[in-house]
Amino acid sequence: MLFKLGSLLLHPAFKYALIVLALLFPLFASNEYQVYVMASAFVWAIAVYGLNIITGFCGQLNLAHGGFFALGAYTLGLLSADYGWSFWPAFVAALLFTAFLGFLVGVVSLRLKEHYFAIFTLCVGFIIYLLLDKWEELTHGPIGVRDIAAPNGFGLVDFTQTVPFYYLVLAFLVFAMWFMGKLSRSLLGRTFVAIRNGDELAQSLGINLMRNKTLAFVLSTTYAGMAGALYAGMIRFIGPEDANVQHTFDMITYLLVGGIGTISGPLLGTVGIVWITQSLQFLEEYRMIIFGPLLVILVIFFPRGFVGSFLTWMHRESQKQAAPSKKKESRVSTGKGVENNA
Amino acid sequence: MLQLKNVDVCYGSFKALNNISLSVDTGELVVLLGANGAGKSTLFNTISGLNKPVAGSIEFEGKRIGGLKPSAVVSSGIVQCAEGRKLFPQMTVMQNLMMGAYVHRRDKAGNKKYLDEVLELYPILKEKEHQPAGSLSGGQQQMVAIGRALMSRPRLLMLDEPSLGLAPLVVRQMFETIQKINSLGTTVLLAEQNAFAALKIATRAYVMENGQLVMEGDRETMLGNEQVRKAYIGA
Amino acid sequence: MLKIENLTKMFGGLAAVNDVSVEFEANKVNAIIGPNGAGKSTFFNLVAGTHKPTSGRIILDGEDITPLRCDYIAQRGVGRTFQTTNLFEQASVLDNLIVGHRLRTKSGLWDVLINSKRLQAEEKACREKAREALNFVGLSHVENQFIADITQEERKRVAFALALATDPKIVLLDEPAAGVNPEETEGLADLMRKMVQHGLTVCLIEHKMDMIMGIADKIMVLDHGEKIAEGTPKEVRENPVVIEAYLGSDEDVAA
Amino acid sequence: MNLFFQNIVNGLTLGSIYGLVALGLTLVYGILHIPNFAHGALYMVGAFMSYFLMVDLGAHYWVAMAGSAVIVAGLAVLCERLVFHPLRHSPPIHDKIAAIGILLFLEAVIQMFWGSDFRRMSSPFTGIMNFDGLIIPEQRALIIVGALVLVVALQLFLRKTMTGATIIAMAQNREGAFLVGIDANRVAMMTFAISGVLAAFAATLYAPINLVYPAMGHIVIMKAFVIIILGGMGSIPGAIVGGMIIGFAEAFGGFYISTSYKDIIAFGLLVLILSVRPQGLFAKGAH
Amino acid sequence: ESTVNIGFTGPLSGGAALYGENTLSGLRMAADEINADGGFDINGETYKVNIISLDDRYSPAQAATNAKRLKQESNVPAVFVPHSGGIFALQDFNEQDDFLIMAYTSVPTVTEKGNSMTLRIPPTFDGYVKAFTDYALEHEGKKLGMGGATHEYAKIWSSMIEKAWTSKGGEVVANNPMDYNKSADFYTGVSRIVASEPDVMFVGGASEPTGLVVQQARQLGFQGGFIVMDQAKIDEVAEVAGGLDMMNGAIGVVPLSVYETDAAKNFITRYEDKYGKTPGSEAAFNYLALHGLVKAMDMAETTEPKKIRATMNEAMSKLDPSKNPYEVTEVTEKGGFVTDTTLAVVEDGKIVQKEIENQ
Ligand SMILES: Nc1ncnc2c1ncn2[C@@H]1O[C@H](COP(=O)(O)OP(=O)(O)OP(=O)(O)O)[C@@H](O)[C@H]1O
Ligand SMILES: Nc1ncnc2c1ncn2[C@@H]1O[C@H](COP(=O)(O)OP(=O)(O)OP(=O)(O)O)[C@@H](O)[C@H]1O
Ligand SMILES: [Mg+2]
Ligand SMILES: [Mg+2]
Repeated sequence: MLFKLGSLLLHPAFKYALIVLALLFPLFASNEYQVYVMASAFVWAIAVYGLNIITGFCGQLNLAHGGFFALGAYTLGLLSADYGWSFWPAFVAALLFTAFLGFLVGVVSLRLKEHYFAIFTLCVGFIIYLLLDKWEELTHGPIGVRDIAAPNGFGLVDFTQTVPFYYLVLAFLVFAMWFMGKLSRSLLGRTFVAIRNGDELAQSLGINLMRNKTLAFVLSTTYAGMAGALYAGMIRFIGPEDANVQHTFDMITYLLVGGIGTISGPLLGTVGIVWITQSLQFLEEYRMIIFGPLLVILVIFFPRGFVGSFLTWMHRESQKQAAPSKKKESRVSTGKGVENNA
Repeated sequence: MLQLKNVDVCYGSFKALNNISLSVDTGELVVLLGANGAGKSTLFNTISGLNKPVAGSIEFEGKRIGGLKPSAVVSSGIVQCAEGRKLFPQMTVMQNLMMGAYVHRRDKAGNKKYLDEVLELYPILKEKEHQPAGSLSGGQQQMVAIGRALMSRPRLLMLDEPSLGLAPLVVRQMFETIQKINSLGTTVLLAEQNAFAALKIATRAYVMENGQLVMEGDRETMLGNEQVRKAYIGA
Repeated sequence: MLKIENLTKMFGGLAAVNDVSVEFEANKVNAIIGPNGAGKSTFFNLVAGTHKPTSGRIILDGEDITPLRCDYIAQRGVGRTFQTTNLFEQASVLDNLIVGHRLRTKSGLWDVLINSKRLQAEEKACREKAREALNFVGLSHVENQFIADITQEERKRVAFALALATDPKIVLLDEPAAGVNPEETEGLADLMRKMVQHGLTVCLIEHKMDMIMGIADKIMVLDHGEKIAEGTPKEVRENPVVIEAYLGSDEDVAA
Repeated sequence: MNLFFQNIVNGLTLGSIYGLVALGLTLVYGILHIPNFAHGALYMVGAFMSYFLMVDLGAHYWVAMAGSAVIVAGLAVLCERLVFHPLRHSPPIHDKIAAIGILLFLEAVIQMFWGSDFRRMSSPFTGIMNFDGLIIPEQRALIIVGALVLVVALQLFLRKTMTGATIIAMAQNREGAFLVGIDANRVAMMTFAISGVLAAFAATLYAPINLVYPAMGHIVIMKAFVIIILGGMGSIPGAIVGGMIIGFAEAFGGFYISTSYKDIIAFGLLVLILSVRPQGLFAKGAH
Repeated sequence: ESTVNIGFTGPLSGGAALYGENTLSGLRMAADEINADGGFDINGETYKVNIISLDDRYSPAQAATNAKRLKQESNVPAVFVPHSGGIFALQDFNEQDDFLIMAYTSVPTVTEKGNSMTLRIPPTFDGYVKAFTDYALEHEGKKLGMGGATHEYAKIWSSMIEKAWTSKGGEVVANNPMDYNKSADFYTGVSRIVASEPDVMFVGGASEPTGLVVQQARQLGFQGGFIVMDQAKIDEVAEVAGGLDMMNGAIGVVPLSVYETDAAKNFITRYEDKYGKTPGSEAAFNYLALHGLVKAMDMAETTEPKKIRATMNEAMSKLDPSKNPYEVTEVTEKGGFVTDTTLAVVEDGKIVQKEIENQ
């Protein structure tokens, strides 16, 4: 029964149903605030998809992700506020810049392994924060950037309004997910997964480690940059705190709770946790007393995240249904146990 | 001395041991044969307390030890020399051996005596005593592992595939010392893939398949059994 | 086929491989034996490019591959397995294998983005190659199972299949039969014979003498990084130096 | 010239504190392979406990320090039992997230009881030593001496006692430790307890010249991570030397270059060193 | 009986939580007082005040989300925000979404950009800058060492001080801002400033770290005076620094506790009764702002934000003095509250209020 329900969720039509649901959401939503929260959750989800590429697929825990998110936001913010660029050219510039910087950082950091890579990137993220905070001539320092351009709708729509902006973000999210799905099934995605399983083995299969890892890293920072740029267009005020390491940890939490390395996990995790935090607001300063342990419990009991646990379960069930029981045959006897009397 | 009755062990939903009943008497050298994944290591780990049985009982010298902590099992006299040696690679050979005496750490004089015995068994270890264990050759590491297990003063020594990955020459020495240890009074339970060599020194043997014991017999019966010869010894 | 000239590898002061010269013929099973720590695995690592030799040359089919990085060497046709193979536990056997043929494909990010013809063709090719390799090692029936759910011996075969999917000319197998029982060992030996029949060259490290003696065309014996003997199984078995260093005199136990 | 020595003293003070915090972190990492992001929260709780014992219950400084050490050790053990122990077979990323959960929780709880005010805790050592213009407040001297004593004591404990040896054994091979009859749970708890004690000592030593507030652990823990990477994860001398490197880089960089860039100097240093030596300064070979 | 909801978004957890809580405490106190008095009336109907507070951890984006929520779900006419990042983020849509921003920041730009629905509660700090520099130049000396904090607010302050100082013939001998909120230690930064032998040091961030900076400056042998940025309160600074004796020669805003007015004294007593601690200016300013806001609703007979804004000036001028500890008398065109600039100096271990000499 449950299995049937599960297969329904895995049915290809289900994702179209989800898209339709997302399209209709602003109509269901009881107010604009809910649409606004959903739009911001989508923005974060895009960044989390980037993290999924480098961490979920390629197995490198990148703790500079929040930094790249902020770089995307700052590129767009500074170009539009200080240099008068309009949104879309600045948006493209933000993508290019985060990709380029991702390339530079990747080339240096990806030589490191495991925890060393993680902490190294943690420091890179912190350096990005410090630079945004201290390099006042360029970034306005702690004062932040105001008057950021909103996405221009070319006279057709007004993206400063919440609902149109929601659809804009949704479009980007669908694109991000679509690409991620394609990637994961493609040879390139499989190459990334092979690297996650072990450098040595991957190399013995003729995979160029540095090139592939760097590509995954650049892709992930570009996703982060895209999300950051959208974020800047949404809030239209950014400050160095947007590069706070906390954001990276938040994104990892979303990823882990949803299901690392899965296609729908990042979205589910992000939207889920964003709403949980919103609904715990009534607890005010005490909400972390609930949220902290909740996080621990999720990690202990759903280590592969909701989507990952679900997929494993489904696979097991389908194997059971396909081949009810596959007895291994015995080598020496006819399979009955020893009549032990000792 | 050791008695298992109807023991079941599960990894999640997978039943790795199914209704295992087995016994080892004092002074015996019992061999456990079985293919990869048959459950030999699981059985050893269960006796050692690293895995918890979901059903059945394990008794050692009349005391129930099923479900005890590994440290308590070691104190009670069952010591395992596990697959893959599990040495402390940066500690010296001597430190490794002394860690083996951990449960008897208060009895300094006794430990000295056992240490001398081990070094007599493996004189090469005396030469290497100040080298980090990780720098030794595979065979020497295996000696340290067995020596360390002996330092825990086992009455029952369990050896899990001690010949794994060792050169034939070293393998032969290994079996010789196992026989020697046994003849000096330690009961031995030995899991092996190298069935012929193992059976040659065994008192008795069990065959394990897919988590079940499927055959039992003394050395001659086993060596004479056609199916055993075919499956575990080779042509 | 594979020609090694004066190969040496130093780890600090230790010569793990010391001035070894040897030639492996195509379409043969070439075995390497030797005591623990003799430098066998290191030798493989040098051939496969995982380590760079301190001195000496490695020549594959007339081409000097010594300076190449290991992924290029794999592309030149050197496949290998490891003593322990890390596969992705939570994915199916087939999914694990598809990437094996990746090195023979070209599609990149752009192909993914536009879903190019080339990508589709190559994905199909990889999938077919994976099935072919799986079929070759006799595991077609487990193609959809998770790696976590298959047996140890099946894993070894999957590891073989993965190496085969790279379309190698020569495969380096590091102790493939370690911890495998005699019957299954025989099965693996058959598989190696089959590889040779299909035109592959096999290089093999093993401690299981009965197997080695049964399938090897040529054996090289290493001890302390040096080549101490080389020849047919019969020659090696009777070589007093080898008996002294490795086999021991009692044939019973070695068998 | 005096300024130069003054900066050496500053570097030593900072390095001692960073080193002490990093020591607990590196110990837990080296033995249990857990990068404990919640360690900074333990440090913070340590400061609050001392504050509570001294200011609210009127205990003497040393008594407060000991009390705080006991409480934080207990808390660390609790974290091990309830969170890290169940996660011992999970991939490392899970530990990190769970640790963040602990951190959020502890901060919120402390804030519930004490609010988020900056608090001030004084010690009996308020004097100032003046060596011909070189100024060393007593508390700062105490920090340097205290760190030295603790490091030596820890080394002696690990090298000379059987209990210490079990900890080292566990670090090198967990299952091997089981096999010789070491109670792994006890060792894990003990390791966490020691890391808690070190955090509490560091916090109590430092609190009198700083402020006590719920977010006080953030920057310290970031630096501690930099330090253990720099020193090689799991290396005890590495933690101390790493601490000193960062302490001195901050003192001299802050003085001769710019205070607002001193953090960039510390983190930039790490990036530089790791680019050249990917394993850190003291790593014992690759795993 | 009806309720009017008033919104608050500020840091209630994380590093700046104390600041957020202090702000909120002033609002809560005012709301309690209003409700205890039976509320206020709009067209004959009695209204009570209900504060809805949301945590934003100092994040502008979260502040924006919170404001949307407050407006949509609780229909608040006004949202109190105590940080300029959040204020800037809200100014993006508050006119469109129709709510007032009650901005607690003295950053002048929040009202200069012409947002018609923003009220700035504290005075901008230009007045202080001038008064403090004049006094210090006259009484302490010409050499200034700058050791302010690095957050946005302190940055703006510092640059204005520096400009004022040099334009009046003073000399800046060291400029070494320090991160007051995150630094582990100030010794290095302070010794660098002391080494340049200034006559006066510019310090200031939150009061407590400022206290540490002052204490360490004295330990390192600095004898001169301090210009204390208005975020820090001299009395609180002194508590950490080790007493007012450490602060001789310090110039800063008059702490609430030194205000001689009945209103201020009265407010302090009530606040201490309620919360068991001395109020800071963030509590006092927000307290009076809420009273003013409610007064404006009362007078305009509506909760419509635009009309409240239009009545605000009049409401403040008529506000009961006991509810107005800082004696705000007026609200400018642009939305700034007007108070007298004050100046206090520590002399012989006492805080002395000084008249500001007109130029
Ligand atoms: N920790 C574990 N979790 C899940 N399954 C396990 C675990 N350990 C072992 N198994 C499974 O239990 C079965 C028995 O394994 P075990 O290691 O006991 O076999 P073995 O006879 O010792 O084999 P080998 O000869 O390889 O040592 C195998 O199918 C194995 O995959
Ligand atoms: N990366 C390394 N760094 C330093 N020394 C190494 C390294 N790899 C191998 N060695 C040393 O080189 C020698 C040869 O090791 P190798 O692994 O090649 O032996 P082997 O012949 O494969 O042994 P076995 O049969 O036990 O697998 C050993 O002494 C080993 O300690
Ligand atoms: Mg086993
Ligand atoms: Mg090897």
